[in-house]
Amino acid sequence: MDTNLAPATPKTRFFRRPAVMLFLVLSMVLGMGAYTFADARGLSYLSNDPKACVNCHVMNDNYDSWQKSSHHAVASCNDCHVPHDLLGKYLAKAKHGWRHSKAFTTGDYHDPIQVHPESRREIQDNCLRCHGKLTDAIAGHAKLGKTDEVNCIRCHATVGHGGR
Amino acid sequence: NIKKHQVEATVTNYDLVKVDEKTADPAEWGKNHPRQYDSYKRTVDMERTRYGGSEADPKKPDTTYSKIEEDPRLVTMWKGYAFAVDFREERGHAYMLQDQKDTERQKVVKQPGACLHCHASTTTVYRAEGIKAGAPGDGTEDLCSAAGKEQLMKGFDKVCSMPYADAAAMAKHPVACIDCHDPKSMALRVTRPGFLDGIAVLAKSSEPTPALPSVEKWRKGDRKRDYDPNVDASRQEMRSFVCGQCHVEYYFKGDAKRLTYPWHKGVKVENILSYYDEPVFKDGKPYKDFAHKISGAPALKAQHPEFELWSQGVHARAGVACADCHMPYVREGAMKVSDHQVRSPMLMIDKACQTCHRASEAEMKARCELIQDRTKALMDRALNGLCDLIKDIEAAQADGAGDEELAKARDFQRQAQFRIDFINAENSMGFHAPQEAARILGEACDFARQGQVELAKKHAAKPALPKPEVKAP
Amino acid sequence: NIKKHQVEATVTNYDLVKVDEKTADPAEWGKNHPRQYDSYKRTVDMERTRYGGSEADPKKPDTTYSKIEEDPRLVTMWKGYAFAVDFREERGHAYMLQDQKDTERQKVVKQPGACLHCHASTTTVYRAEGIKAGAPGDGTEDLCSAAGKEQLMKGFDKVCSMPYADAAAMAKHPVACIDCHDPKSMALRVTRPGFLDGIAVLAKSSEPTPALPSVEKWRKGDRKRDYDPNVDASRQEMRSFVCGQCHVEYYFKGDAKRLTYPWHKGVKVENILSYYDEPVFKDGKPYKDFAHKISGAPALKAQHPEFELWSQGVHARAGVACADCHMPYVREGAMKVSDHQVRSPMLMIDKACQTCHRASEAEMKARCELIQDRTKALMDRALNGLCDLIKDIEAAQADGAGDEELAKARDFQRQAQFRIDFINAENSMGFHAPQEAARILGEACDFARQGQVELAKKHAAKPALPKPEVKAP
Ligand code: HEC
Ligand code: HEC
Ligand code: HEC
Ligand code: HEC
Ligand code: HEC
Ligand code: HEC
Ligand code: HEC
Ligand code: HEC
Ligand code: HEC
Ligand code: HEC
Ligand code: HEC
Ligand code: HEC
Ligand code: HEC
Ligand code: HEC
Ligand SMILES: [Ca+2]
Ligand SMILES: [Ca+2]
Repeated sequence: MDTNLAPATPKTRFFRRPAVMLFLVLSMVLGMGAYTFADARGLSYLSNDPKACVNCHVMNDNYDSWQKSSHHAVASCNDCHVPHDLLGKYLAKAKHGWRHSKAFTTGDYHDPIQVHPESRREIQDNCLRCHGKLTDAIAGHAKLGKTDEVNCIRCHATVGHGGR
Repeated sequence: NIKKHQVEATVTNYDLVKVDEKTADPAEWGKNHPRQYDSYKRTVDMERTRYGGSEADPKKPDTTYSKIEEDPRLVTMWKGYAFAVDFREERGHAYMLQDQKDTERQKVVKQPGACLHCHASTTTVYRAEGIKAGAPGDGTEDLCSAAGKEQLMKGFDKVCSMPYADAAAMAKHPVACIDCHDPKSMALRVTRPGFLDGIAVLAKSSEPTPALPSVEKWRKGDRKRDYDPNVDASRQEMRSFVCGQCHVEYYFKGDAKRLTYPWHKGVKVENILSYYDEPVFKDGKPYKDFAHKISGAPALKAQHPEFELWSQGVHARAGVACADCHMPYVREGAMKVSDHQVRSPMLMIDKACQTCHRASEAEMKARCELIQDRTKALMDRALNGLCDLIKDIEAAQADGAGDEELAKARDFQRQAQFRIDFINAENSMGFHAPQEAARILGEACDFARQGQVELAKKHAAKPALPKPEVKAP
Repeated sequence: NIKKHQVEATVTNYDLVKVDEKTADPAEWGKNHPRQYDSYKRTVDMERTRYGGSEADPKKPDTTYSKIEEDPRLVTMWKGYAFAVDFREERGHAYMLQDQKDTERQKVVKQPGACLHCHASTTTVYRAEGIKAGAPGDGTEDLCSAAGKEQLMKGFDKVCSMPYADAAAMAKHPVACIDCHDPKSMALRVTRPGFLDGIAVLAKSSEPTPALPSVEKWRKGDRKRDYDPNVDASRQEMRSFVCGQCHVEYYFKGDAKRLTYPWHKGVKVENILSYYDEPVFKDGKPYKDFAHKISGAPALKAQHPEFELWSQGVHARAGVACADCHMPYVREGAMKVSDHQVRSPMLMIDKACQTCHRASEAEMKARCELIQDRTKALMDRALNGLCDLIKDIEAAQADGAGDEELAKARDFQRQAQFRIDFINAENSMGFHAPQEAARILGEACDFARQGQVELAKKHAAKPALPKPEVKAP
């Protein structure tokens, strides 16, 4: 199995461009997503309250397992699932929101729900945001040589969602 | 508490001394990386587990306990080969050079310099010898440069065919930082010619390698150059490849005693056997390690195929590397570092297993030992069969049976014996690939007993010697 | 669409009709739980996987393909027993009653009513018969009440010893809701006397049961009453126990043909064998299912020991239940419901495996099939050995060897054959416990060949018949 992380750069950077964000937000508001998304309380994606996520029952399992995890007292959904540079944050929320609305409207998504490769990247960045110092020694030296970095959730699969 | 960690964490690696391609001494590297060096030195510690770890031999405290004394069937299996004289439990990396020098196997056979490949820090030794043998450069070049590689390979060839004592005289350290790390970046790298050659021939074979994604990727490319782990492998793969440098089956090829990993057809036991079974000699006979002293069978000896067996297990397929279990991360103050006290994971289940597995320590230990107990029971069964076969061949010989008549039975012995030895020499007692280990031993039972049937049907008019080890079911 | 989901999410179960202890018809229950009922009915679907699933026999489309036609060695193994006449791939629950009636095995042997236990909805049948046989109450009582239990057990005894046709005439449905669910709470429950008895004797044995924590807990208690799954088991255990009601090894005890699960010494293959090997008959002979027609060996037949093999695997130890893989939760509109189309997980890898395993579907399939391929190869090897042994006994008999001379070889056959059959009859081709399956087959190879050696050494003066199946290694 390929346990490597998707490389950080091109795609994520693409979405961080203002023009792209504008496009996404616009299409979200204007497109077919508009009604369904708002109605489905999809805008809760813009909130930081974990309860906002369980506005959608399909997030129930993930919410429950988060509550059973070691992190439920120290990190909520968006601490892990959304980038934390200011621009990136709203861009990602817009993008996730778009993807969410599309998935929810069409009902066409993988069961069980799986993280998208870019979301993995965001999660990883967030692990490092909080634990970067601690893991500097294990992540750091590799950057000089091989470019692929340590994938935290390869070992810590259950930190965000217990009982798996 | 979190605050404190964060402050400490600002100092991670020190850059106190400069290490380069000529710095073999781990103490030097240790100045920059004291935590790793400290744990590296602790490989002198000994502690036994049910099937692993290590412990001193009470009768000979400077060595570990003898496996052939524990199980005399091993002596029967290896009769005629140096292993029947001395074979012990292996222990930490710190001892590798000493234990190789001290083994009685050195006394009964003149060993070649090829042995050194896996028992010492040979990177700088090979390069220096390579330069003496005419390779360009002065040994300061990057190992992966053209000059660096040429030095390494020329030196390797030269050292392989030296007498062991001459080679060993050049070695100063057991496996050291420079053998696994690039001094410039500290990134992992493979420095062992045996593995560089071996993995390249494996890549050329047609055997699928789901546990090694970069090999499969290379196969899909243009194949204009050989597969090179230092170029092609992912970091995660390197966490196993650095161990695969030594923890593998090998033989010495030809008169030059070139160390060779028999992966030309794949790394499964039958791939390796079918490589060894090729009629390489003029008389149409295949390679053998020794002629069995009791039965005359053209026998093979397997050695520590950890890398090969691991690659057949579900851990490997799931991307779990040797270092994940044998060098888990430990928290040292404000940092997480890799535990360089390479040892049995059963001595550190919390770190080695429990990050991935949510079960209790006792449960993880029980799962591991259940796998090992099953393997051991099946190995006992197979060994009984093998010893019975050897006895029957012996009796048939005593009765005057000739080589031609015995050829088939001896081949059955070769087949059964290599399989048993593959799992016996492998050091996880089946844990690295539980079903595969059981499959191999099951086949061994079948071959050993088939050998007996074959003989009995030919020669059984006379009842055989007493057979103490056949048990009624 | 989302609107709909949100509405649906609020209504989970409907309470349209009242179901009670007398409601055998699943259609009635289905009114309250239409989703579960819909999927339950889909067990009529057929789709083949590499080693499982099901498919109609082109030559006989109202049955599935014949396993004895696919592999004639099975006929050799079962010579003298009804299975040599007809043995087919099993299929969905919807067919259980029909397939039991239609099998040719019904024609060659007069089968008892005991057969019905696992091929129909018998809960109400047993209770009604129990009342006729004098048990108190009218069948409306809670099954777990004293009266309910007495009805069930009395009826069970009675039906077991009936002729099959009489018993089957009373059955209206294949396994139905009432056989696994409490009509009041929909909680899972065990309704099968065979399992209630079997798990109680297992609890009394001394064999560790790490996969069944509630059994180990009961053992630590005062043991004043028998272990009772409906009282002691956890919900997660019940998700396997409802399947263990039928997917188990069994035999019919004595003249009353009482259905019995041979778990008195544990559920491992050797525990079961040692139970069967007890000298229960006056002449000191043990139980046998049949006298092998070619060799005269006192043979045993194993049947679908899924529960037993599963319990030896790492999934079971990790608390993974049959229902987790065979009845995974599926999203139905806004709800998650258990898929009642019980079938091969290979037909729904996403739901069956990926909730727990993060690998791709293709990778999960490959992992499963690799395990199965290894098991199959070892089974082929063991079957070859067994057929060779049977041939050798046949030849020895032809040469005039008597029962006493053949006793040992026949016992080897019994031992090897039961082990092969244990894995052959088990329907996951080793997946439920990969290493355990390989271990069992490895032992079978050893026993079969030992039987040959034993014979050859005694009788081999004369060369045996041609042996088409022994292959050189
Ligand atoms: C509109 C209903 C809804 C809400 C509200 C919702 N989710 Fe989701 N979520 C879904 C659906 C449907 C999917 C499956 C989509 C897919 O697989 O592409 C999903 C998938 C995901 C995934 C996996 C796919 C990916 O993007 O990597 C993550 C992570 C996730 N949600 C996080 C969240 C978080 C965090 C929140 C709250 C801030 C949230 N969700 C709120 C419906 C919702
Ligand atoms: C401490 C970090 C962390 C927190 C907090 C967290 N998650 Fe996650 N989440 C993860 C990780 C790690 C994964 C797994 C990614 C993978 O498997 O590759 C994940 C996966 C998911 C998925 C995809 C389904 C799956 O199992 O892969 C969803 C949906 C999701 N999270 C939603 C949520 C919601 C909703 C919350 C808050 C209630 C939340 N997460 C809180 C780290 C976190
Ligand atoms: C919002 C900040 C934050 C994020 C994001 C975060 N963590 Fe943590 N994590 C913490 C804190 C705070 C603790 C508790 C530390 C302590 O007690 O010393 C913690 C504890 C841990 C622990 C130790 C406890 C345990 O569960 O074993 C691990 C491991 C860990 N984090 C890994 C991760 C990984 C992997 C990720 C990304 C998937 C992540 N963390 C994301 C803040 C965070
Ligand atoms: C190969 C497995 C592995 C990987 C990959 C891994 N870790 Fe860990 N991690 C461990 C182990 C083992 C421990 C326990 C160390 C100990 O107990 O001393 C640990 C401990 C931790 C802790 C808790 C330290 C403490 O005791 O307070 C944190 C936080 C953490 N890891 C974060 C991360 C982050 C962030 C990443 C990604 C950069 C990561 N880990 C990658 C294996 C891993
Ligand atoms: C998933 C965990 C895991 C992985 C991955 C793994 N091992 Fe092991 N290894 C074990 C366990 C468990 C044992 C048994 C230890 C014991 O019996 O004390 C073991 C035993 C060993 C031993 C004998 C240790 C002793 O104490 O005598 C060696 C040598 C070894 N492994 C090398 C390797 C190599 C080389 C690799 C990679 C090619 C590897 N292992 C991959 C878990 C692992
Ligand atoms: C391909 C690498 C490799 C080569 C070449 C090699 N060894 Fe080893 N040796 C190992 C490994 C790995 C171990 C530890 C695992 C084990 O003992 O099975 C080991 C263990 C040993 C031990 C300790 C255990 C025992 O067997 O008693 C001795 C002594 C030893 N080797 C001697 C030798 C001698 C002599 C030679 C040359 C004939 C040699 N080795 C060649 C890799 C190698
Ligand atoms: C240069 C060759 C070499 C390399 C590289 C190497 N080993 Fe070893 N290893 C050995 C030898 C030789 C021994 C036996 C030493 C002895 O018995 O004196 C050994 C012993 C061991 C043991 C047994 C320790 C014990 O207590 O019994 C383990 C475990 C082990 N190695 C794992 C690994 C792992 C994991 C890696 C990679 C991270 C690795 N080795 C890399 C040659 C090597
Ligand atoms: C047998 C192989 C081997 C030897 C010898 C070895 N290392 Fe390592 N080392 C590793 C592996 C494997 C890693 C993990 C690297 C990764 O994940 O990329 C590692 C990681 C490191 C790291 C990065 C941080 C960390 O702890 O993960 C440092 C620094 C390091 N080693 C220093 C040393 C020093 C200093 C020595 C000599 C005293 C040494 N190593 C000897 C195999 C080895
Ligand atoms: C980096 C993660 C990781 C580590 C470390 C790890 N495992 Fe595993 N283990 C896995 C994965 C992945 C599987 C495959 C099944 C799965 O997907 O969950 C597995 C499977 C197993 C199995 C069942 C398969 C088999 O080979 O029998 C056992 C038993 C097991 N692990 C024991 C251990 C023990 C004991 C250790 C510590 C010595 C350990 N594992 C360390 C990830 C890990
Ligand atoms: C971890 C998953 C898992 C668990 C738990 C599990 N099974 Fe299975 N089962 C499988 C797989 C995979 C197969 C092979 C299917 C195939 O070859 O198509 C299988 C095959 C079967 C078959 C044959 C199916 C067919 O298609 O012909 C039966 C019957 C069965 N299992 C019953 C059980 C019972 C009863 C239990 C519990 C005692 C159980 N299983 C537990 C995964 C599981
Ligand atoms: C203890 C439970 C149990 C009993 C008693 C039982 N069966 Fe079955 N039967 C099963 C299960 C479970 C299957 C599906 C698994 C399989 O085919 O191996 C099955 C499958 C079958 C099949 C379809 C596959 C095949 O073998 O051709 C037939 C026909 C059958 N049984 C007939 C009978 C007959 C006749 C009897 C009585 C002699 C009987 N059964 C007694 C549980 C039982
Ligand atoms: C009342 C007895 C009974 C119970 C209870 C029962 N089964 Fe079965 N099962 C059977 C019989 C009999 C068959 C074979 C039917 C046939 O071939 O006609 C069967 C067939 C199957 C098959 C094969 C389907 C196929 O396509 O080949 C699977 C899988 C299976 N059962 C799993 C389970 C699981 C999981 C449970 C528990 C949730 C369970 N069974 C409960 C008697 C039972
Ligand atoms: C062979 C056993 C078996 C049969 C027959 C059976 N079920 Fe189930 N059923 C289960 C299992 C196992 C579960 C999961 C229960 C749990 O997790 O506690 C379940 C769960 C349910 C649930 C709870 C919600 C859910 O989907 O998990 C309902 C409602 C249900 N079944 C209805 C029915 C109906 C209606 C029938 C008849 C048409 C039926 N069942 C037949 C085994 C069975
Ligand atoms: C409810 C959780 C769950 C489900 C569902 C599940 N598994 Fe597992 N699986 C595990 C656990 C737990 C282990 C043990 C190793 C570990 O702790 O990760 C494991 C181990 C394995 C292993 C290695 C052990 C062995 O027996 O060889 C394989 C292969 C595997 N699973 C395949 C599958 C397949 C295929 C399916 C679907 C048919 C499946 N699993 C469904 C949880 C699950
Ligand atoms: Ca050791
Ligand atoms: Ca089937």
